[in-house]
Amino acid sequence: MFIANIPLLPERGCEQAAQVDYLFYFISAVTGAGTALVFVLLAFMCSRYRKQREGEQTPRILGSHKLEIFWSAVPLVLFLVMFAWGVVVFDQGFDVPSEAPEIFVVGKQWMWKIQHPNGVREINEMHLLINQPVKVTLISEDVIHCYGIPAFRDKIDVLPNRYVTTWYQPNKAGKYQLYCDQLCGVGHSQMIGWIHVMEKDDYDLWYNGKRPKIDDGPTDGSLAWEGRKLFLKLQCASCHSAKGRAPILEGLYGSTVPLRGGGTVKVNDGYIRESILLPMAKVHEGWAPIMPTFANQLADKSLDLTQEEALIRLIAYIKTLGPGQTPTRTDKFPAPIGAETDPSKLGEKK
Amino acid sequence: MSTDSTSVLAHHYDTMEQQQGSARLGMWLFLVTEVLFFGGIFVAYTAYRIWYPEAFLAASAKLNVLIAGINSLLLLTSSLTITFAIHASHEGKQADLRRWLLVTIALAIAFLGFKSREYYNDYREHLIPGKMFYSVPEGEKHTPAQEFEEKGVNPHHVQLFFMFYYCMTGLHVLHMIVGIGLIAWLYILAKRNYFHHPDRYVYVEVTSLYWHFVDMMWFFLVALLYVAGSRQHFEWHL
Amino acid sequence: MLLAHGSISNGICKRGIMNEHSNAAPSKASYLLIYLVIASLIFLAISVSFMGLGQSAVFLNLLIAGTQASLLVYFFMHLKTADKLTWLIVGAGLFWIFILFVLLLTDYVTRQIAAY
Amino acid sequence: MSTMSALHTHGGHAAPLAGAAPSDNYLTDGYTWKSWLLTVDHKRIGLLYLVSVTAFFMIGMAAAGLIRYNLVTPSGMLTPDQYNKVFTAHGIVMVFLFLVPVVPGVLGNFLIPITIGARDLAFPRLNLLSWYLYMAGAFCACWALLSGGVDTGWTLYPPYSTRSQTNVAPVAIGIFIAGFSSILTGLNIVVTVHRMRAPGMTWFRLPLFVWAMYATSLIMLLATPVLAVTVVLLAVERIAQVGIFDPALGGDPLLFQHMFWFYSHPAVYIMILPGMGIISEVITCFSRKNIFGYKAIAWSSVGIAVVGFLVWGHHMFVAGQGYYSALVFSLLSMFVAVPSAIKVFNWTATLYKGSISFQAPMLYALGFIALFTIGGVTGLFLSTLGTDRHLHDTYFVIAHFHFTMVGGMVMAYFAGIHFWWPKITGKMYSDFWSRIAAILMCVGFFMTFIPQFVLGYLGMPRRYHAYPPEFAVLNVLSSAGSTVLGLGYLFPFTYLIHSLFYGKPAGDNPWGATGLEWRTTSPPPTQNFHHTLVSTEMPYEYSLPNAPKPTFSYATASGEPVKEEKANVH
Repeated sequence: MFIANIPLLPERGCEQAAQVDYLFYFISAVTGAGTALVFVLLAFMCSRYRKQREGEQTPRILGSHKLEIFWSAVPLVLFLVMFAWGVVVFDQGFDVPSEAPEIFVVGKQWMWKIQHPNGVREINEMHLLINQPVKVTLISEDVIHCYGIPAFRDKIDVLPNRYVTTWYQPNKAGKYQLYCDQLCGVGHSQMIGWIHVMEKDDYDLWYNGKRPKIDDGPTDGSLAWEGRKLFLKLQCASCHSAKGRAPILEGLYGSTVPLRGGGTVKVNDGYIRESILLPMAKVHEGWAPIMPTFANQLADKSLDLTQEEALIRLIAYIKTLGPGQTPTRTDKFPAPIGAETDPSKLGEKK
Repeated sequence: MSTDSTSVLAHHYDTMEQQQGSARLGMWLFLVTEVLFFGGIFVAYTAYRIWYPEAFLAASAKLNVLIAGINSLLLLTSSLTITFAIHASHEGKQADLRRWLLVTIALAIAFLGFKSREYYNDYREHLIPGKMFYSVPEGEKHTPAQEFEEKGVNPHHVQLFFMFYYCMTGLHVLHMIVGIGLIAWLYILAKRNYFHHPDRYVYVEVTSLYWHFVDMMWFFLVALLYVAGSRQHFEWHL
Repeated sequence: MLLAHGSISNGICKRGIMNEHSNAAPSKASYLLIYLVIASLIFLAISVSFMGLGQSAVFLNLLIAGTQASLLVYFFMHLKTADKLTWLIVGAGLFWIFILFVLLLTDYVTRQIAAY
Repeated sequence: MSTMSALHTHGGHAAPLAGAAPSDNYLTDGYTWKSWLLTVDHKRIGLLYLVSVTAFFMIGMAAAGLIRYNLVTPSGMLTPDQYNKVFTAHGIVMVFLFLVPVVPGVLGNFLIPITIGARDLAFPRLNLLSWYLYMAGAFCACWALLSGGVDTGWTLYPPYSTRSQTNVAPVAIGIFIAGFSSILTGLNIVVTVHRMRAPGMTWFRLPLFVWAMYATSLIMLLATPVLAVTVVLLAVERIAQVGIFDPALGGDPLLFQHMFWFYSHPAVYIMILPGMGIISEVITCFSRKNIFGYKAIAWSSVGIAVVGFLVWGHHMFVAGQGYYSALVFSLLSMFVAVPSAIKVFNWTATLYKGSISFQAPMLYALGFIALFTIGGVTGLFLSTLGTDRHLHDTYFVIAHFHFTMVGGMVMAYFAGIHFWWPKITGKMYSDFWSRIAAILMCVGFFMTFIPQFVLGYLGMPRRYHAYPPEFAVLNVLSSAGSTVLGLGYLFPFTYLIHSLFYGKPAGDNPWGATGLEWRTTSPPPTQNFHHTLVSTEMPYEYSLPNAPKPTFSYATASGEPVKEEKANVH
């Protein structure tokens, strides 16, 4: 009765999990057969060729080239099949569907902060809509963490200063465990949480209860909208506008831009983040390297945002910027209270 | 087997060739471990150089190539003199042996003298990763960080270069000091007439292998640290 | 010789396999010649840094340093007259450095192209 | 040459122990502290290692016990901080102070000169220096681990290790110093094997233990320096905070992982290869057969040593390394599994048509093959990209490497110690208790680590102080198994010490083994042999009619060599 409660396989929350399981079964079958063969042979030899009497004469067998080749080649072929199959399964983790909405996850000692594109913020819980593929972009605020969900058979180290991405398409409603798998200090084993995969109705109910309050201006309360607030507060549009001193950011995301000093770079989350924190690292060809760094100036206590959280909002906003959408500084969009309004002082350390 | 030869032969060897061969083989193997030791730091350097080529180039131009050149010559010359020392000991010329060992030590100490001078200059120019990098050196207007920022390179990456500069040259200096110690020990042995038996020349030879290796590593340090940058003009100062 | 099958009749009394280090060492004059070649390479290396080659200077400089190192190993460290085992050791050192560099830098060169 | 290995005096090198009684041996050659602590005799240094690695094994076991004690309940019995420090201590002590030096230090030191017919290692004083460096590094590390501790795990990953407030620096220094000990031991062994072999002892007459130790030494020489420079960089980073591995300042934490695993992956072969060497010796002796496929086993050792350097990136599949690196490392990892498979098949084939007896060394060796096979094949799950993504950093990994390191290496070490104990001490231990211990260890081991495979596939992460309650049953099972395993380890400690005082004299060749070490007295004289030896035949000629016969019988408890054997030796 006690034993019957022991689970032997973790739950499956998505198709990817089944793919990993099939590969696991294959390797188990092959290695199980190999191990069984060795064990049976050992047992057979040990019983059949037990010493019968002292001074027994044994045949002088030195080896066999044919056998050596046989038992090198056969395992090698099987191992290579495992490798190839493993690559196929592994690759699925890279094929993010382009239409998948992006969820940001910020890890810190010792919690997971999950940020939905619609503006919902969660801690140590991630609510997902069934059958909806989502792209998950992760970053750490301090040391290396690891975002592991056994039910999705997925795991990814979360590094400081760098975005990593994975994606899931859950296909079974349920509540699945989330772990931090990389030692990150005293609270390592407390850095756990839950993934809730919900049917459409349940999800909507949950989401409507969580929808952020809309205070000022026309807004949908989304992550991008919060990014827009920051964009205005930080005066980004002073330079990044049609007549500005810096490249316009409309439609920039996903494009490839030429770099000063040769080379190109694809504009993705990582590049935008780097350009805000280290503007000199990869300068757009044709523009002077005049942008000051915004490192250590993004955290906003009044909005309860850390630097990483502010960055993902800015990125979410820049991603959505279409032609003609760059805000101009008019009375309609006044600089928020407390913002620096003199462009020459922008980016200075306070 | 002469009595003379058995007295220099350790108890667990059969022949002098075996003993000498073991000493040589041991040193060669040790040098392979040294290659991997320096290789580890070289590969770290290379990884960051691939990522931050501009910063490394700009930082390299700040190093004193004149001192590096003089030091290269000093070290190369010491490699030559220790080779002469092997010949002297192999031919049983003990006075020559002592003289060449002394010359080698003198050249090595001169190298360290120039190197200290260079470190001192770096210190005065605040080319040291950390807080000093962000403070204004005496007689200057800008901090090193500002200076590099004006050139359009990230001061963090420049500091990484300087970290490698200190680690690599520091390890090299450490190897030099060990080498000087070994050669000084040979000199003391020579004074005590240890090398009266020419077969013992192998210890001079084995030490010279180590010394040449230290020399060799220096050439790679020059290539990666000192002359890797583009210099606009000659700044000959010590 | 490495991995030689020692036969009983031949060299039975010799323990281990001796290296073939030759005592016919090169003369002082030939050392001086090598010394001058390496010294002139030092001048070449320093002048390269004034040629304005930018990022490609390092390849030329590594080539020069490699030449200097090879001359040192071959002549000053007597690899020229050393036995095969010593050559094998030098080769092993180079091979392992090659492994370290190639496999580690594979990551640094390709991580931008594809990684999580 | 149809006769047995000829033994004869030779030229001017005859018996240096002129006038010494036959009972004189390396153990009786001086009784002062100085005669032990300043000895340059490789056998005595081997015993110095034996005592010290046993002490560190005890410390590591105590830490392991605390780990399993903590995991008895889902909420943990220790505090999280204590737990982090305990498993770090377990890892560092077991890896750097036990597994790496154990066989090279103890059996390598004792046996390599004797098995190749030399009077000592090539550099006896360097050998003593190795032991002192090892002790210095060990004390440095142990002091740091016991006074305050380190909470980073033995892998010391930055940026956590550069921010941790615990004693990371002294541990790094300890590892650095112990690393040099390892380098010097490796260097000594390689030079010895090249230069000190007895006349006629060609490469393909070397015992497979020597081949394995040679391959191990190559790894020690080529991998350890990279670890040394890595911990130097880590120490610099901790002191100066300049961003070598700190991404906030432009560094890359993955660079540390690359450099660390460049050493630490080959290091697992430093740990397992000597064990494989021991098994080749024991299996042949107790099945009275020539080894099956001598050259295949010898070259697979070298193959493992080389290919083992090409696969370190499989520790970093989900760590954020480039996709193409992951592909290359996964592919290469498949190749390193082949030489290990070759060895297992060859050992199994060696038993074919043998005359197998089951004394303790053989039981340990069979246990090794069984456990190592499981440990080896489970590695395939981790080198396959698709499955590693799920299994990485879970208990599956813990179970896998304990099967190879503990089930494999520690069993092999015990096989070796039991096999050569009569040679080292001249005494025979209890037959009954040694067999019981071998069986107990196997049972305890299975109980401890099989549940961990299941836990791992269920997703339980490693280094968790507390865990969800549904994992409780398997964890309790594992902790229960670990007490059986721990009890098993206490047995040899007891009966081996007992045998020192009360054991029957074992005789020179109790197992009837081939190999030069069995042709000298037990314990051997300080100079190892009374005469210079000449090797004239392949090792493991157990099937020839004139092969040595076992001389020790537990029934009569007599270790006196039979007449003709005695005549041959003296």
